[in-house]
Amino acid sequence: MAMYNDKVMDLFMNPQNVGEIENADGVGTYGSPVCGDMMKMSLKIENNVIVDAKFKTFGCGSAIASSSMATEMIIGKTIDEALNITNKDVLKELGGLPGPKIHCSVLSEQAIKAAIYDYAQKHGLEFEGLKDYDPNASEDDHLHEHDEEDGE
Amino acid sequence: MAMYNDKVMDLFMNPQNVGEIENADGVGTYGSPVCGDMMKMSLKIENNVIVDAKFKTFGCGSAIASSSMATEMIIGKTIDEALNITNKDVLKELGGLPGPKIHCSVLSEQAIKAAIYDYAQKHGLEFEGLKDYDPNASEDDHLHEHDEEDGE
Amino acid sequence: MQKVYLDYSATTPVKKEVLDEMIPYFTEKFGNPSSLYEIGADSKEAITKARGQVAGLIGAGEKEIIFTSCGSESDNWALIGTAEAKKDKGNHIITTAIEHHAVLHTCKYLEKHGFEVTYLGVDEDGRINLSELEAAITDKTILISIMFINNEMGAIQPIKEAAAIAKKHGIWFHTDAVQALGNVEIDVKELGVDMMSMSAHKIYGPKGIGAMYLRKGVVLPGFIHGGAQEFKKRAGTESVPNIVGFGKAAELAKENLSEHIARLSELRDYFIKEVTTKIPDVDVNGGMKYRHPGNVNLTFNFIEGESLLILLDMKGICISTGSACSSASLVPSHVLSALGVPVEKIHGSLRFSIGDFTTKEDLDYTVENLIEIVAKLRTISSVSSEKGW
Amino acid sequence: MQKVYLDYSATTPVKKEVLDEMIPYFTEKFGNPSSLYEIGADSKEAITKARGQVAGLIGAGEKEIIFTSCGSESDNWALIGTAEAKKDKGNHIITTAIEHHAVLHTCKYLEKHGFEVTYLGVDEDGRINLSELEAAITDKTILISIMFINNEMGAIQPIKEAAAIAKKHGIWFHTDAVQALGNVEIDVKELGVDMMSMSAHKIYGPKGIGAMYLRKGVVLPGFIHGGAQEFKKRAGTESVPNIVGFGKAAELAKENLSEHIARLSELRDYFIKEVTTKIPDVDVNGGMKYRHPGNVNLTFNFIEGESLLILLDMKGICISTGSACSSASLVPSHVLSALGVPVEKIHGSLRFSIGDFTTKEDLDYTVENLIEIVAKLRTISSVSSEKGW
Ligand SMILES: Cc1ncc(COP(=O)(O)O)c(C=O)c1O
Ligand SMILES: Cc1ncc(COP(=O)(O)O)c(C=O)c1O
Repeated sequence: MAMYNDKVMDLFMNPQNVGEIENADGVGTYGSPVCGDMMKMSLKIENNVIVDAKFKTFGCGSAIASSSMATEMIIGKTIDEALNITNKDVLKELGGLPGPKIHCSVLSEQAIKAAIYDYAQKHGLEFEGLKDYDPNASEDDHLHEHDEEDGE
Repeated sequence: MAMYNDKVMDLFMNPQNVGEIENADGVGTYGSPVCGDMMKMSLKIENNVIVDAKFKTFGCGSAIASSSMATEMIIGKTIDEALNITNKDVLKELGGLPGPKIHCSVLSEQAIKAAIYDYAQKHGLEFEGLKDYDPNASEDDHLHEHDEEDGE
Repeated sequence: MQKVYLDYSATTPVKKEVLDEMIPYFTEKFGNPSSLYEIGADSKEAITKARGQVAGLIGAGEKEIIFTSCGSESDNWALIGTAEAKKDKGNHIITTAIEHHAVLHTCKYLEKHGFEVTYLGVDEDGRINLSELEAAITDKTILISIMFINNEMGAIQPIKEAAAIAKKHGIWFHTDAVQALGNVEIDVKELGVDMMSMSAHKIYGPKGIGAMYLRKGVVLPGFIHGGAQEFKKRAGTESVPNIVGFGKAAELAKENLSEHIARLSELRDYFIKEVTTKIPDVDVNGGMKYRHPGNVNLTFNFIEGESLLILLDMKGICISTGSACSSASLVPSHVLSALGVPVEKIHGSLRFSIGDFTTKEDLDYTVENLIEIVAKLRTISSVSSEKGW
Repeated sequence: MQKVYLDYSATTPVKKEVLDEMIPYFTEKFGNPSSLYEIGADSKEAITKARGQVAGLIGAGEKEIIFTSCGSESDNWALIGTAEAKKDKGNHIITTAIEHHAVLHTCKYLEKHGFEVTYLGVDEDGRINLSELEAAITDKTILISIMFINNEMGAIQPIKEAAAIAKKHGIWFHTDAVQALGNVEIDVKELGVDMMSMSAHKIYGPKGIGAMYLRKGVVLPGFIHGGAQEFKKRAGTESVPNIVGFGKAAELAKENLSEHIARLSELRDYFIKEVTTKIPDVDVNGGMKYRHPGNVNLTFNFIEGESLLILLDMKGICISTGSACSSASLVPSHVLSALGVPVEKIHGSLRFSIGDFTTKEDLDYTVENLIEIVAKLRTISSVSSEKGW
């Protein structure tokens, strides 16, 4: 598949941390099937540290690869560190995505935030990195390049 | 040359009666180099019968073939018979010409008329077939399909 | 690795017999058809022969076939040419919501230039409603353009009936027959269409050559101006080898038509039965009665089409997603939307299109792999049949 | 019979190296470049490579090359697209009286739609006058379109200087470089042109594929609307084998350019010398200083060109008459008229164009036959040097 690099292809073919954590401390979803991609992230948090993360994603190859990468990036990180991870960081770890696929990395950034927000809500906590977070923002408010038509 | 039939090609390659008759009884030209074709016809006439005819033509293959055919058609004919020959008769004898070349047959019809007109003028004769003949008519007044552009 | 090509609606390989006819025109018989000398005349003759072959496939007169560079050019020409020819009569065009972009985007272009366009909807089967069509006609309507067969879900439109309505109202009728050519019986006289777009690369001919059927008497202004080629209707040195190839492909299509249709329909129905019985939660998009013999359009619920497409490609299976996330497109298919397929299901839709080189083994291999890959992607997916969308 | 092709300006045979590159794309590598799977991506890659090859021949950026179906389409697009893009600025176009019909007829078309066109004359050598060009500019001028090399008599125009004038006045500049490509050094950056038309079949590539150089920053509306191909600038499934062929031909042209020019110029000068010394009453049309290296345009006084052409064809010699009486044309060449050649002499003019496969022996054979045939036709002719026209 010429459109994805080897790293992305590998993660897509063999995604890590697929699933749902039972009794998770925080669960968040982002996106919707209508938009073509939806990620669900569940976290296990101990002492402010993300000790486990699992995802389920409806989406294209790069959405799945981004999700997998995002879980790997946050496991072992503190919540503040995890909140600092941007879609650019995910992109960088992936070695880049094709232009129209960049929004897939946004998906994983937002899913992390949504899951931590859920954790914060449940425990009445506040995090600097969630200051500007709007749990009701939809995918369209974030980078989502629309590019029309096919060529057949 | 796919554009001309064998008869036309043959007459073009081996035109008959090329030349000018010395002391001709009637000489006529029709067309002009500016129009791309000009035929000069000279006739030897004895007892109202065309006993010899020769032509010189500046023009394309079908103009040369038409000229040659026309001389062959009038030799041995009476003047009245010769005046009755139309471009359609020439065309028919040639087995047809491509559409844009039809005017070449008009050329020979008109050259015959011009030469006989010259003969009539010199001898103060009148012919039924010259009733409507206008010696000053130009080629453009007759059928001359203009067709534009090339395709390269 | 096994290679299974199931995207014949996107393009087809050039058949050997077709390529063999083309080859000499690149090198020895390379004369410009406008040239007077022999090798020029040879090229011209080759074009005339090809014109006859294409005309023969659709029951047209030879002079009613004008070669263009592709189906898209034919579509553009029909629409823009008619708009120009008829602008004093009116500025209204009727088409459908499911046209190919070559028609739709040309309509958008014309809308920017003062034309009004009605886009007819389609029913569940993907077909227009003839009374709706007739009701949409106004005294400003100058053109009705309705595609013959849809490229995504294969619906065959009632072209003859639609053309009759157009004729009754004195309106020109165009049909984009790019997907129909060689896949249904076409007799332009019987259909009564005025213009019809065609493309060679969908019938085992070369890419980059199309044609327009222009009914005798329909005076359409030229689209590409210049030399006197194609009865002065389309300038540019003729793409001789491609034209020769189109001709041969049309000849073969005509020879094989009924067998081709029977064979493809059988494979198509077999494939649909296999997939829908062996994989749960699969929808067939579009009706089965009036359908392209090789078209299969399926929604694999709860997974996204592109990821499926890529994993199939890894197994050597070539198919197409008319939906989101294709490299050039993130917008869900306008065609499936028009069918009433919910957007989330469009994201999981794939088109399999069957052609002359498809075998039953190809389809079995595909089903096998689909079973596995669909199951895998469903484990990853955040939606499922239990939880719903 | 010996075959001597001397009509390289009409079209060229496809070189073997070019055809060899094309072949796989008809059959094995037939994927649609818009498809996501591997064979689709392979086609896309092949187009990208070809784009680079064409860009390389003219010093353009890769994304500045848009493939079209022919030189004529590129010309139409440049003119009609600019007219559309700039119609709010003005309605005046400047071109020359010696353009190819693809430009001239498009100008006529635009004139019918409210545009005004100035047709610059040329001097005896066939070249425009730059002060005339500048003087023709009005505040309504939106486009200057000047052909790079004339197809009939080979005059090379001062494109760099003309483009500089256009730039100074903020006007888009287009050049029809169909005859120039591969026959002169071209560096679009140095020339400063905004748009440039090209065609593969004049440089030993296939017929039916062209290109447009579109300088980065020049936003030209699309001409064929539809799919997202060619950076969304030209819809239609790409003519992959033809594009690949164009690319290879461009690569070869670049490699061989200086040798090609030197060789052709030498043959051309030799041929002119031979004909004019061995046959009386022959005129050379057009100047020698700025001339296509392979172009020879001669008037054989007192005979008509087509008859000469046919008799040469009987000897296997292929040449062209830009003048009267060609199958598709009875109107004397507008180009030679613009040069000031009297009409009767235009009727006797022929173009011999020399190319990569031309040998000195070919030219000797041609001269031999010319001597004989010209003499024969002069005996038949009703005009002669003694009697004059
Ligand atoms: C100067 C010039 N412009 C344009 C064209 C048209 O190119 P094409 O035949 O590829 O349409 C030609 C030759 O055909 C030409 O010589
Ligand atoms: C229905 C339909 N119309 C038009 C086209 C355009 O044809 P082309 O690719 O030859 O421009 C296609 C396919 O590409 C098609 O499927």
